[in-house]
Amino acid sequence: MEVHSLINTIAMVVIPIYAVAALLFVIRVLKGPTIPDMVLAISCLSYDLCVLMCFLAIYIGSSLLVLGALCLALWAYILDISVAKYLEGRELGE
Amino acid sequence: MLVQDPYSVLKLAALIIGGVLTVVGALCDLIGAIGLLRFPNYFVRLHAATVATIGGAVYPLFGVAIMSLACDFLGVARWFISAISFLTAIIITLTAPTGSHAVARAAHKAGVPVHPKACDLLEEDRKRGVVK
Amino acid sequence: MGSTTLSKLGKIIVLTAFFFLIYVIASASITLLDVVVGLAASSVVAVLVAEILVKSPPSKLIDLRRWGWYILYALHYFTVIEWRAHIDVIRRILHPKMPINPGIVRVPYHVVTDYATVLIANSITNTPGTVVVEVDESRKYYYVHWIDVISTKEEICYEKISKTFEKYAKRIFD
Amino acid sequence: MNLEYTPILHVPALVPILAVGSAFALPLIHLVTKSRKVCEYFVVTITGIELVLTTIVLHLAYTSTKPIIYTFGAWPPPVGIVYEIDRFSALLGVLAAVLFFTAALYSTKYLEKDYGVEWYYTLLLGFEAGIVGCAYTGDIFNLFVMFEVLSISAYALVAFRKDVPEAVEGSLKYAIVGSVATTIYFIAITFIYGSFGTLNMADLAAKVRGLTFPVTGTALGNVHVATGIALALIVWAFSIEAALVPNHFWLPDAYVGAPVTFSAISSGAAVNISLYIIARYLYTILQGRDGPAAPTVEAVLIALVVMGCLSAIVGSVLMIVQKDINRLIAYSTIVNSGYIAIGLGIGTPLGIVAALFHMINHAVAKALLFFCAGNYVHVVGSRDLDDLAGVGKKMPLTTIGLVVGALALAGVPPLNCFMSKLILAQALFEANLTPLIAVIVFASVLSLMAYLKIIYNVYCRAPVKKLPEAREHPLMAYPVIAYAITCIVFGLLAPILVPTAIEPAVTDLLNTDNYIKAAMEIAEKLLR
Amino acid sequence: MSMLEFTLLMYCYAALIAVLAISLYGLVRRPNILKKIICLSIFGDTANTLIIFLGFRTRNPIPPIVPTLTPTKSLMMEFTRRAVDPVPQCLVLTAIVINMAVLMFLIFLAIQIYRHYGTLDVRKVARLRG
Amino acid sequence: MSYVIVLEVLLAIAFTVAVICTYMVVKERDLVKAVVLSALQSIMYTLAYYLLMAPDIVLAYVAVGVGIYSVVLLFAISKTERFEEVEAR
Amino acid sequence: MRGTELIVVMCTVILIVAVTTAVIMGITAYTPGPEVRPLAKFYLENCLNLWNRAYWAASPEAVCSMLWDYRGIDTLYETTVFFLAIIGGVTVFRLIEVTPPLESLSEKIRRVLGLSVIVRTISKIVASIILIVAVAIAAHGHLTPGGGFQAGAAISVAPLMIIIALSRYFLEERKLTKERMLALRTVGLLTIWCTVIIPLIFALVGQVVYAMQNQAKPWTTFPGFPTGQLSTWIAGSLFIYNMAEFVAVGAGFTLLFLLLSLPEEVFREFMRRLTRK
Repeated sequence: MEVHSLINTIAMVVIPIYAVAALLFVIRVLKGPTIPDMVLAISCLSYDLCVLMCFLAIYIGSSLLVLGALCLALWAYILDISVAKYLEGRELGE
Repeated sequence: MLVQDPYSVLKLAALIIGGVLTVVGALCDLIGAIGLLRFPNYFVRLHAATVATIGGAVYPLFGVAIMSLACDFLGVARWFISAISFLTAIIITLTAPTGSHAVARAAHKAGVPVHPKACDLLEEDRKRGVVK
Repeated sequence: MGSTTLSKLGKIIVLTAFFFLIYVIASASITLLDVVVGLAASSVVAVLVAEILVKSPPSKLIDLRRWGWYILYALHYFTVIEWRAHIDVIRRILHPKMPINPGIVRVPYHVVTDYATVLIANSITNTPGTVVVEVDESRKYYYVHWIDVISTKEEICYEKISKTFEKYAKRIFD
Repeated sequence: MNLEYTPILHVPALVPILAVGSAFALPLIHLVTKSRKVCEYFVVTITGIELVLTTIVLHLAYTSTKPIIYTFGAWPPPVGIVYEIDRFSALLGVLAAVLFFTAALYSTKYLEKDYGVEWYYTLLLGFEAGIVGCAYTGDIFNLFVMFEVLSISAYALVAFRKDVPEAVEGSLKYAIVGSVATTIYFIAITFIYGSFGTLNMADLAAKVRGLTFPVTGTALGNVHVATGIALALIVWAFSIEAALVPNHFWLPDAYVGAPVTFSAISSGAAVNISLYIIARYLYTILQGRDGPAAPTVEAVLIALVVMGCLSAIVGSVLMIVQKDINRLIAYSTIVNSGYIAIGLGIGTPLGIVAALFHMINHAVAKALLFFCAGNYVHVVGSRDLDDLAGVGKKMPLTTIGLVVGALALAGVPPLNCFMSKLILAQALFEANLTPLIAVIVFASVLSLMAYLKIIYNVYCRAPVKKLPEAREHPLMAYPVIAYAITCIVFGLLAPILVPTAIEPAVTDLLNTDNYIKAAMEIAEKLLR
Repeated sequence: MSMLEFTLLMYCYAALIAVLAISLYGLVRRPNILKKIICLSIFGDTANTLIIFLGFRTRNPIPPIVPTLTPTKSLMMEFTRRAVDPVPQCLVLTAIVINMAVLMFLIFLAIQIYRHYGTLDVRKVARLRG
Repeated sequence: MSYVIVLEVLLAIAFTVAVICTYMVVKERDLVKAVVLSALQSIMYTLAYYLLMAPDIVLAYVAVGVGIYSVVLLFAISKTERFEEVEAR
Repeated sequence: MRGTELIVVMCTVILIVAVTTAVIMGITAYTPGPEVRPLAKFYLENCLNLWNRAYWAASPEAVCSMLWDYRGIDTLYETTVFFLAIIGGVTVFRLIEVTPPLESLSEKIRRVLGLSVIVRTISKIVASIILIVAVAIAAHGHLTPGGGFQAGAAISVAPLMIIIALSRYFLEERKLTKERMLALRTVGLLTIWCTVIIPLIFALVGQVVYAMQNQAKPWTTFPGFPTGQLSTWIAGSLFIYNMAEFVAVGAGFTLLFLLLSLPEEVFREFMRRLTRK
């Protein structure tokens, strides 16, 4: 099972780094002086978690988990544009 | 050992390329996060965020896509993980810059401070009435 | 059977193929069920979005030269341009003094179609160090937030920021 | 295999399914026909069919010796969802169906000034499905879902007159409070599933008793801790829904702006269902104060009695000071809900008999009062008692109904609520809680004063301002008359009704053995 | 189960209960209706998370989905040995829809309240007293 | 090697962030910020559902929690008012 | 002010400690352990039990088979809850008839639409990708994670994205109106309802069968819905349920978003007119 052990080794490096980065993003969200800062950090965080999810799927060995990452990546976008439209000061439906 | 036949060589290559991409991407992500914390205002933070999304998410996803192809223990599922990772990477390259642009535009319109700055031509053009 | 109907049909067929590909990737299996449901769904979606998504004639969609340029561009972009920019920004982040000189500059562009405009803009945004803040469609300017403003002159900005992208974008979409 | 299968078994399952199906179809029917009449006929027909079906279920339940079990998707109890209908739930189902049928008839005239009636009827059908489903189900999570069906249609019905600010405000209060309550119930389900590993009521009852059920075996965790937490949460949640006193504040606000049909159904059926659920948990699943979980149940019973007394007193005191007719009757609902809670909290069979009988009587009399109030308000266009002065003379049938209903609810002897209060007093006496009889009498006297205030205002006072020249429409008067007659008949027939109808139902509620056995037989037969 | 694992699980549990408590506090004490609604959504989601958490399993868990349509007996045994509890997931899917439906309706009501009263502060939206 | 410990550590992190988020949501006066913070909360719960091996719920909850809740709340805020009034007590 | 805060914090801490203690007392059941509960084991063993088909749901996905088969009636009513919430929303936002002044109002608003060209273009592409991914999620609901509601929620993000990036008039021009969405939703729900009822047709001719039954059982005489071949595995009625629920939920969400995105000016005008009357 050399492949497996290699993946395990990579995981031991990668997962903590991603977790720490995610925490830093969270700090930015909580600190964020303005709303754009928070939204930016949230979208970074969700892309970060996407990678984490894809990687964990390999690490755990269950492919069925990976679809969540795709959806997260797709939906993170809508928060961006809706907040943008709100900040432009118009009704969201127009 | 891993290397026994051409197939194994390919597998090893995929694992190494994928692993390197993933690890480097993780480092990029961390640096981007640090940048997001260190930089002084929103518009400069955008650049750190780009490092975190493109370097920290797209490249690792490509890496995961390549790496999973070599994971025999996953069975057929490795194609699935690979395909989804690849699709996710493409979607992120499409949506991340668009989202940043949308929020940046709105932020500039809403008057989020641009200091420190060397110049702000957009502000000037807005004042002149050239841009809405 | 006018030429418009024909071109619409062409678009729909091409888009159906494209969507079916995405369907297969997202479901990761090609059984009979997938072929039936996937083809039905992708053709319905293609009919719905054909006129919205593609305004040019379908011949442009299947032009192999354009696809070739696209792949070339993707390779060039993801291997060379990105890393150069990344290293630059990473240096700035990790440098104890944070050497930044940010500002918003004006960058002209000369492409026609929406897709080309978007390609250039997103390429600019995706390279660390430059972000498109506003796009002025009538005067054909991007307003780009640049982390290290060398000069505010339009020609220099164009040279530094978007020249390569525009070269490719013209060949791919225009 | 020789399951006792007859095609008539499908009737119980069909009752809620038919209601939701017609609710699904109604918007489409309206889109196609664009006719208000068609919608009205459709809804009256469907509620009529529902009434017939629930009556069949009642007949089945009273003729069979054990609870009727319907297995959805042919899955036996702990695996799938079952409807487990004993006489108690069948009775409540019929009660609800009667209320809905009359409400549907009444609405055809009552809502003539409103627009967008098709949405109202859709919500009404959903409400019916929710109430009947709650009464019939034998699965605690299905109960949650059905309760949500009930609640969400109730919130929307309250807000039906969305151009009236009070209606929207009442609906918002009700919706926030109600959804907190249902979420708390969901947390209770979490704990129950965590420690018992099952969601079926019969299975739970068996586990509380220490029996082994097929598939799920015995309880997994510490039963006492689990039942303690879960029961506390459940009683909290459903005392909110039943408007018992510390949690009563939403109910008057919700009833003020809502259509009176909603108020009638809600106080007649939705409040009863909430109390029924508490009773089901206390007496069937935890087996009362003699069962294995006695200390927990004892504490909850005391809490119920206390809350009931508080409701009776606070509700009746607040009734007197009201100037709004809907609001006054709404506080009366709190009072009566308090009586029922006292009956359930005594813990003896007689107390539960009193509670069930009072549920039925209260539903009938309260629907009567609300319909009368609706008649007046429909004509005058204001809910203020001063504005209603003198309108009673123009509407004799309605006024007769009002007098009968008010006297019944206040507990005047030959009428129905007097009988149930009598039984309640007897039960209190037998349980050595005689001082509490004073509470009931006190509350009754106070509420009688409040009712007299309505009657005086409506009938005896001279009109303050000119009243419109409108007469009561037959469709609005007949339900009133029918309910008034029912009030009198139930009062007179109480000595017959109680032993033949009420007592068997209560016996079923308390007969956990039978309840477990009915489910266990099927489970053992089908799951090796 | 090691001590570390146990401590972590207990910590998660306490954190969930804390979220429940905080959101309930916000629901009761905050005057703004939309804030109440946000708190309500968090409250419901946390209840959902709690039950999923109770369905977790600490022996190399995998999702409760058989990865193939043609399993062997040993694969099914392995699956049964490792898969997490599907019952809470089914319940939560139902509960998510229900919470979402109620939330949507509440938001519609809140907007309608604003149209009538011009404010979202519950202390000012008080035509009804008692 | 068992991977469950990794899952549990990540789970603990996610729940901690969730607690902080809830506190911030309750404290925050600006409703838009509160909505964004609740979106962060949703993302954390999504991660938690993923780690608790519930892919079905991840799919449902991502769309509902991250996408629909926050956008619909933003719709509501844009139609009403943005700032919560100071508590006068 | 500080005093109340302190009391609240104290209460919270006490609550947390109390519940956690209770959990530790009931330790075998409340915390996640190495074993699942027996009921869960039953579902896990039987959802695709090829060797004993008496209890199977013919679907490898335990969650989906529970949702639509073992505990199917819950899901029917859950959909009802969502349906009623939508009806409630329509009730609260209903207008009598949109008369000409309101039309011209929307014409006036029409001039400034959507976000910048970049967002508009990318939103179109992403929305189309979402549509097709949602269909994939729905069609594989009985095989992989996903299902009716998940896919419906997913597909509803596409119209939401379009409404925000390109304005609601873009949808209305393409005939995605409220009425159509309501009709589509009703059709989806009625399909589900009919699938629940279909087995009862067999009951009319004297067979032993129960509502919402999916597969044949030894104790019933219903032949069961076809499970399909290995290349087209549709798991009995689960596929029908998933697809119908997908249509219904997607249409329902779209209806809600269309309602929410109506310009506020329309309602103000409506209420002005109502008070004038």
